Amino acid sequence: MSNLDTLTQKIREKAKSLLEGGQADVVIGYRTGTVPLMAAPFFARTPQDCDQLVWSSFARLNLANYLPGRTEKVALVAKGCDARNAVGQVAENQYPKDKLFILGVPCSGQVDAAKVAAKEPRPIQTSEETDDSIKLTGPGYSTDLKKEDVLRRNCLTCAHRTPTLANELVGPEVPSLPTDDFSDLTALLAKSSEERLTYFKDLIKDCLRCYACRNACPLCYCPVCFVDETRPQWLGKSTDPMDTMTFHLLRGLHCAGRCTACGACETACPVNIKVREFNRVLDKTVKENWSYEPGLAWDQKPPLTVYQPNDPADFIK
Amino acid sequence: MASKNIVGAVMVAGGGVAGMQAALDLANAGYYVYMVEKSLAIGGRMAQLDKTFPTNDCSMCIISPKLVEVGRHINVELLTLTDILSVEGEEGDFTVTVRKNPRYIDMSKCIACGECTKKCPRKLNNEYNENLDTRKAIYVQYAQAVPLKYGIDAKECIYLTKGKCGTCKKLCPADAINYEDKAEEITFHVGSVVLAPGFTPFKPTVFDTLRYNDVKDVITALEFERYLGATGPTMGHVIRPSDHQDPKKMAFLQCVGSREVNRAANGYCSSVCCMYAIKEALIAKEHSGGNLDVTLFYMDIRTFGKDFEKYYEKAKAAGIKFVRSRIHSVQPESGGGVKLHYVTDGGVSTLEFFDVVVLSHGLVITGETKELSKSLGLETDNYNFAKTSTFAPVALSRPGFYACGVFTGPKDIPSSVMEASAAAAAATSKLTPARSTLTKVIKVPRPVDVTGEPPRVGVFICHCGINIASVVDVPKVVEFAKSLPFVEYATNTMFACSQDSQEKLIALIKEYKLNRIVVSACSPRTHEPLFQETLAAAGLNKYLYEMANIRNHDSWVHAGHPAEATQKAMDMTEMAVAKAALLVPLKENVIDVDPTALVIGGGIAGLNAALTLSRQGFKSVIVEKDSKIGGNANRIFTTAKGESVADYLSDLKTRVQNDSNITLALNSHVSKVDGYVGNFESTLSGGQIVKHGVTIIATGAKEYKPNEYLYGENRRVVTQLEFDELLKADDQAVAAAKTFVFIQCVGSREKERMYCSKVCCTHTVHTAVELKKKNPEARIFVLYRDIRTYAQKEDLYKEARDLGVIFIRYEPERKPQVSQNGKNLSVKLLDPVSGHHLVMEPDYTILAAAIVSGQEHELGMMYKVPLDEDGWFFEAHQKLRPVDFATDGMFMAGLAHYPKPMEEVVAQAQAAAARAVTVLTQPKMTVGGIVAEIDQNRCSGCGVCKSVCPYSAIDLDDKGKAVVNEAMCKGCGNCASSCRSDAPSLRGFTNAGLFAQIDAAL
Amino acid sequence: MSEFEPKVVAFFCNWCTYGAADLAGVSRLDYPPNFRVVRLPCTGRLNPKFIMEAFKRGADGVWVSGCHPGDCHYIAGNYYARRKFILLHTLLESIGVDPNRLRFSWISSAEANKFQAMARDVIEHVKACGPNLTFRKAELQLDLPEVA
Amino acid sequence: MPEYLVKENALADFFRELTQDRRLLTPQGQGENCRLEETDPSKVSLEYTNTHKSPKECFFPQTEKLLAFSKEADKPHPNEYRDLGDKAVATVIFGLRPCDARGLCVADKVFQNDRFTDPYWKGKYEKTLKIGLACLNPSPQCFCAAMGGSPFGEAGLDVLAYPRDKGLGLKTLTEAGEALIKTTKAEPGDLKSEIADLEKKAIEAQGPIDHFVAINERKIMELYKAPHWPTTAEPCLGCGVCTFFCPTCHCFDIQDEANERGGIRMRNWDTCMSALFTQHGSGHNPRPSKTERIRQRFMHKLKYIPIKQDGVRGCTGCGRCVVMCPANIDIRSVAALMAQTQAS
Repeated sequence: MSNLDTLTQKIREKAKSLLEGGQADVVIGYRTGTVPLMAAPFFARTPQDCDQLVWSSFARLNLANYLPGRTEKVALVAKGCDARNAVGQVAENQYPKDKLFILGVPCSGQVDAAKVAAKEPRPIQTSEETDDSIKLTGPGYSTDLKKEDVLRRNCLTCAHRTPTLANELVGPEVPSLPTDDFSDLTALLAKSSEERLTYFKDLIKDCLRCYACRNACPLCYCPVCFVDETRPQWLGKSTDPMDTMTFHLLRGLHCAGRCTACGACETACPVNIKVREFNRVLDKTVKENWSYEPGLAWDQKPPLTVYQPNDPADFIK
Repeated sequence: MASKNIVGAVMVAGGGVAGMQAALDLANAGYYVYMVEKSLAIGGRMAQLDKTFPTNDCSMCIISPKLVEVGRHINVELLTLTDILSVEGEEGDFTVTVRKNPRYIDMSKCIACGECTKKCPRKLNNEYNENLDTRKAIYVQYAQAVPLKYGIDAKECIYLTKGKCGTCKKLCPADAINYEDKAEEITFHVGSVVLAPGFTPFKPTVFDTLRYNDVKDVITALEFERYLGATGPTMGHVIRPSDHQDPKKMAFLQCVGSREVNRAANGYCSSVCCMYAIKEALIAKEHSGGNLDVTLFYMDIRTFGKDFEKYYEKAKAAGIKFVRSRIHSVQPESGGGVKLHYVTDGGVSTLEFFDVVVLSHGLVITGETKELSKSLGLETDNYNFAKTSTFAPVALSRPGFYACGVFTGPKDIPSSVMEASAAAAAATSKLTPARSTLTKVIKVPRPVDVTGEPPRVGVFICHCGINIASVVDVPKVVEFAKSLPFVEYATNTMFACSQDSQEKLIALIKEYKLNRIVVSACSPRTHEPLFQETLAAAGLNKYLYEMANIRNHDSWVHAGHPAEATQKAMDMTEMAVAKAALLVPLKENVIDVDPTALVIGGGIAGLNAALTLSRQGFKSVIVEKDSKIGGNANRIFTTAKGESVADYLSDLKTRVQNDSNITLALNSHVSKVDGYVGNFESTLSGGQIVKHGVTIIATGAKEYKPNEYLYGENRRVVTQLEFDELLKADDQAVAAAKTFVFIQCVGSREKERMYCSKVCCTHTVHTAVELKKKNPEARIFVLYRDIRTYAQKEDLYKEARDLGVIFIRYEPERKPQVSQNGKNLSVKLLDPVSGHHLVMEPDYTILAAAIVSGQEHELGMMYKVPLDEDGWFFEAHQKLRPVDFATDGMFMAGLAHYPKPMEEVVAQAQAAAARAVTVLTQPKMTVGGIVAEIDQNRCSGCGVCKSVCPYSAIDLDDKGKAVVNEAMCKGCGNCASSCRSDAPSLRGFTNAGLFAQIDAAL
Repeated sequence: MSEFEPKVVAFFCNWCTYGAADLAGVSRLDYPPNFRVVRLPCTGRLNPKFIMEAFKRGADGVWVSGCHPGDCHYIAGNYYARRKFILLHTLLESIGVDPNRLRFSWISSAEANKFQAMARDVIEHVKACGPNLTFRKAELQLDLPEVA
Repeated sequence: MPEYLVKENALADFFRELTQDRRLLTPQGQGENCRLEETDPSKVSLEYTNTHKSPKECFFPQTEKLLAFSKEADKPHPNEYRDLGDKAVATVIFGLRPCDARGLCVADKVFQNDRFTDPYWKGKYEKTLKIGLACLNPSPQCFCAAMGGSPFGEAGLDVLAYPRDKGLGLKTLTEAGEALIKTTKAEPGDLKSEIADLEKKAIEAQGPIDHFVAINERKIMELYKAPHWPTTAEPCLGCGVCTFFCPTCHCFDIQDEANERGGIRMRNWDTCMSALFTQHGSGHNPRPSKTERIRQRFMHKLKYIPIKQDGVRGCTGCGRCVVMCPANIDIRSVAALMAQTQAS
């Protein structure tokens, strides 16, 4: 049995016992998608439902996104990043810790559909995976891809692949990867201002302002988002590039110090914008200035809610 | 007191920081205050300081709000240029006669535009800058002076001395000059008097060896302070005075005119010089970009206050050199700078060059004050400081007279402020029946409700004489203003702030039904309250007001660019109108105040606080976790002045127990807290619920239990308190003992407790003196790091030495070694001066154990008040609010704040009570105005606003949504900028309003 | 061609830098007339959105100034603000906004000279950047059809 | 209408000929990145599943300025809103998939009908000739046939083309289409039976999806209270990607932007997946939760539009929402649930 199958089985068993034992009212996990390369969010409320739960490398969405405002007791099938966001949401009072059961899944990384499409542009009918490869079939063809070649960027620099604060892990820990060293950003920052501005403007030129990135983000639970504000209207509603830029900058700022690099935003983006570039600039700043990583402890204080009298800020004259 | 007539007014003499604090506390407690100041303006010495230690706060920044508050307080009558002539009568009803000297300026007319001073031909030394630059004969004391009114120096004015000139009168656009002004005598009645005459810095002219008189590069610390000041003669640039070059090396010489009984005849320690010298050294280093070498020559470093020791450590880490040596002589060098001749600790005679030498001169009582004390019949000590007792630290020898600040002894700003509040409490302890009999209340008509009306903005553009109009094309701005959306009426005015303009404004508001007012004139910092009062008088909510600062920020700084300045004035007016159109009337709500205090801690601090409150007519509940009251004082023998603590304490206990206003809850602690200022509800461990308006935390501290020097192993190694208990019990073994070794700094000034416990040196020296007096044959050794007998306590140190107590210094790296051989104790020490090992065989070794905090973190959490890293409760502001917490209605006193001797504990307790009275005295409190509010529909309950609120004014309600406690909110807006979904909004500074301003700016 | 005169929006806290500007006025310290001041109670009130709005609306520069660390009238407002500034400053600089367009300073109410020097410095540097053409919303195109 | 052939070697000329008096938009780029662009007619892609975005943006751009006013006195009619006018230019689009062409027909009925004509849509729609490109190998996520269309569907098109021996087969469908092809050197040929064979094969490749048919299109409220709406909505992120990419979604929001010089009025795409879409000024929201919004979307596509448009569904089976939805809310599965509910 492959490791994935084992994890799937463990998730189902545990989910059933949690529901039966009354420790959870709902298990939020993934089911097999109706399209290839997709594991869809799934809400299991009965032991029978649990048979639909699966684990795969297509579980890209961050399920912590479904916690805020929920009144039921939730068991959350969580990757390292999902678990960290769940911890963050507890810290931010979005979900009570005593109702939460984190069913941690040590994660070996999630597949980037765009990377797959780049390697196999033909229409894909089915996708089947083993522990380290993906078999794709389509009208008149079949292709095998090595999983490591098509993982998402953020999964390649994930230092917390095994959930840190899970109530229970469904499998053995997976080794952590070296964390994002931001070397590409450092190289980008070495370029001229003009080049950088061009880079970032190009990055978002296709943005539709659909806000899927926001909606997929577990940090974005505000009852009213600044983009929807009318008095004052922070942002124009058109596709004006500066309004679009402002959206991405402020979205980044709002996530600063809270982002776990789960990549849900990029997964959700229908036009494949690397929206996390903005977050990464800030992640880098947060890390360099305050050595802070979110979601690693229940009582962590996000960097914008605290200060040090000697916070470094040489640019302030 | 037999007197029938009690006057509800108090005179405060001296407008420095102590006087100001006393005046405000008095006025806010329901007493009318006559504030008498001999100079043109209040502010005192603090106005001259650049930064304040140990926080390096900008001095002017922190006092200017106080200056403005005093200047504008309806119940503080400011009498500047005034001398006290006599005070007759007795406590409760004094008749004061003062002489008000002529200013030669009509204060009601002067708009402080400064036209007069620009053209005044008479230049003379500027005292504000320690005579390092010049001022004119018509002048303001300093730019932020209150009252901001010019005055003429009669002795220097050419017109007043020679009858010619008159330039200022010709130039004054407000016709405010009155050369005919005359001195007048004024008589008024007060119930008591608070004296805060302050000090003058010691003039080092008597020390010819220091060469202050003839060498330019030898300067005083206050002169150096002015060099450091942004408003000083070099605008903060550190220079070598002889040639204005950047100095490379500087020296500070400590104890100039202090701890010196020969020429200066000032035996006392000035208490503040070590700290200010370190501060100046640090700031100087900062100003010179680090290329400055600073050495401080000292006898003992006395960094005994809260966070002072850390400051000292910081200075050492910053590379400031500390050399323990008294300077032998100063030799000027031909190319500038001087050579200092000194002998190091090791006995090496050294000659070292310095570009600048700063003399850390002490604080001295002025001759005028000495005369005043004499004429008022007040007892003073050898040094002219007022005599007080440990247990009544702000009461003077003549009943009805109280003092604060340096008058009772050299001290720093927070101690002065603390004493000022204490003096306010003490000075009114017998005036309670007359409270609120003489104070005035502003009566305003009920504002008309403009909710829902479209904005009708009235715009008033001020000429300010020629101050604005000579640069800005005012009529053009008026025409422009008329074209702006929602502007109903726009006009110009010669002086918007003048009485007649204010009346016109009221009339126009009514005539045109104006519901928003914009005044384009000067700074809202100075004038907004005035116009807001006018709005209120016109029946308009005072928050429907916005100001454009087209004078300070425009005409005065763009005089050479009239076209651009006019455009800027138009833009600024447009911005103000844009914001004004979105202003809404702000409600101020009234909440009840429960006139009861909860005092936590039944030690000296708590008992005094409760008694002080009782004398003011307020009830309190004292919560004491022990089974008896008195706290640490139960163990102390005598005070440094020799007073018996036991006697005092038993009197205190009786008074408390017999006081019907005081309820004692022994064996109790607070277990739960709800509410906020005015309406606290605390549950005690016994289940009793106390409703109270204010809380005073006086939980005290503990003596550290040493884990060295054989403490706990040999019963003749004892702590100070234990030794006091032996003395109290008249212990026979102690009486028979011949040799005593005192070891100082046990547990203090060490890595885990980087603070000085403040009281131990004095305690030791006092005990040593007492032992010596009892038994002159006793051999007493004091092993110390620095002796810190600050202020007049220095006399004790001298006395001890005179009596033959041996003081031996040790280095923290080479602590004394205490060993025992059988019953015999042996103390071994390397004397850093002689280099010899000394061995003592004491009968008793007395350890000056540190004072450690009670680490009352739980209490802090319950009342939402912070503790610092050493566990001391953390005050709202280390300089100016030493007994307040940032959270309203919360105060502290005693050792919970920081170690301190008993007189300071008593003063702080009285101060806390005085501060509490300012809350309790109001039956209802007004809250609201510019405070935050939460739109709960937008609130996700994430709590970021709660985390960033500096005043703990935000909480999450039972639905998990944020709510603002208007009684605690100060209107900083931190919540509004931190919330991602804009749920909090700061009234008066809403997103929409600021957004409109930004848009109008572009 | 006349020299480029930049438009700079300044955000000052009421207690320190606004006071310094007042004092600069009292002391008649001249500086360029290019900026327009938005008075805030505290730099802690400054929402990064305000800065974005200024740029969006075409500001050539933004200047934020408040109390020195430790001097905050509201105890810690500027400490919290500083953290936001660190993020905003880095973010805007990283995406290619010339750091000379967004300036931060601490100026106490006594530092009129520093205020003057800083005001000059800010304007000088924004001038050197030239007009803000790249980090703003395009002017509304009001190319109305001619009506016969 | 007749058929024509364009041989491989004549293809480049054919596209050049199409640009004679008009702008030509053609599919550019492969796979997901394919979009209709004016760029380079020599690089027309014939190997794409479908264009990334639906072609509705050619007629109904995401942001479209409608009116403007100026406050400046020297401009004509200061302070009055003026129509920015019909700026449409003659265009031919090559490469509309039949599903998208059907989608345009649905939207066209919204923008042009007997009660109302939207001038901005109308101008562009009327000035554009549409050449479809039939699907020989429909994607596994396509289901046009199930929605009443066909990989060779002709609705909304002037010409239907299909790849043929690295060239094209063409079938003109309208007078205008016929006239357009006449301006090219396309050779006449009889392709009727070939087209019929290819269409049959393509439809078979899609496989049957019966449950759409089963949804009763006439009883409007019948599925309104169906029990599956909350569970269907549960994973929805509310992002609206489904609507942005849908060829028939046509909702917009009107906005003004103004400054001291003047202002413009524009319309922007809106999405019923956003709570703000139905938020009233009072704060009341008739579709307060995802459940109501999800229900609206599917009911609109599969019931309300068919009722208004004579049985034509609001979904054309292009499959974009199926592929794009980050939460995998698949209209095929939802339709199955709707059919189930109806049956029970």
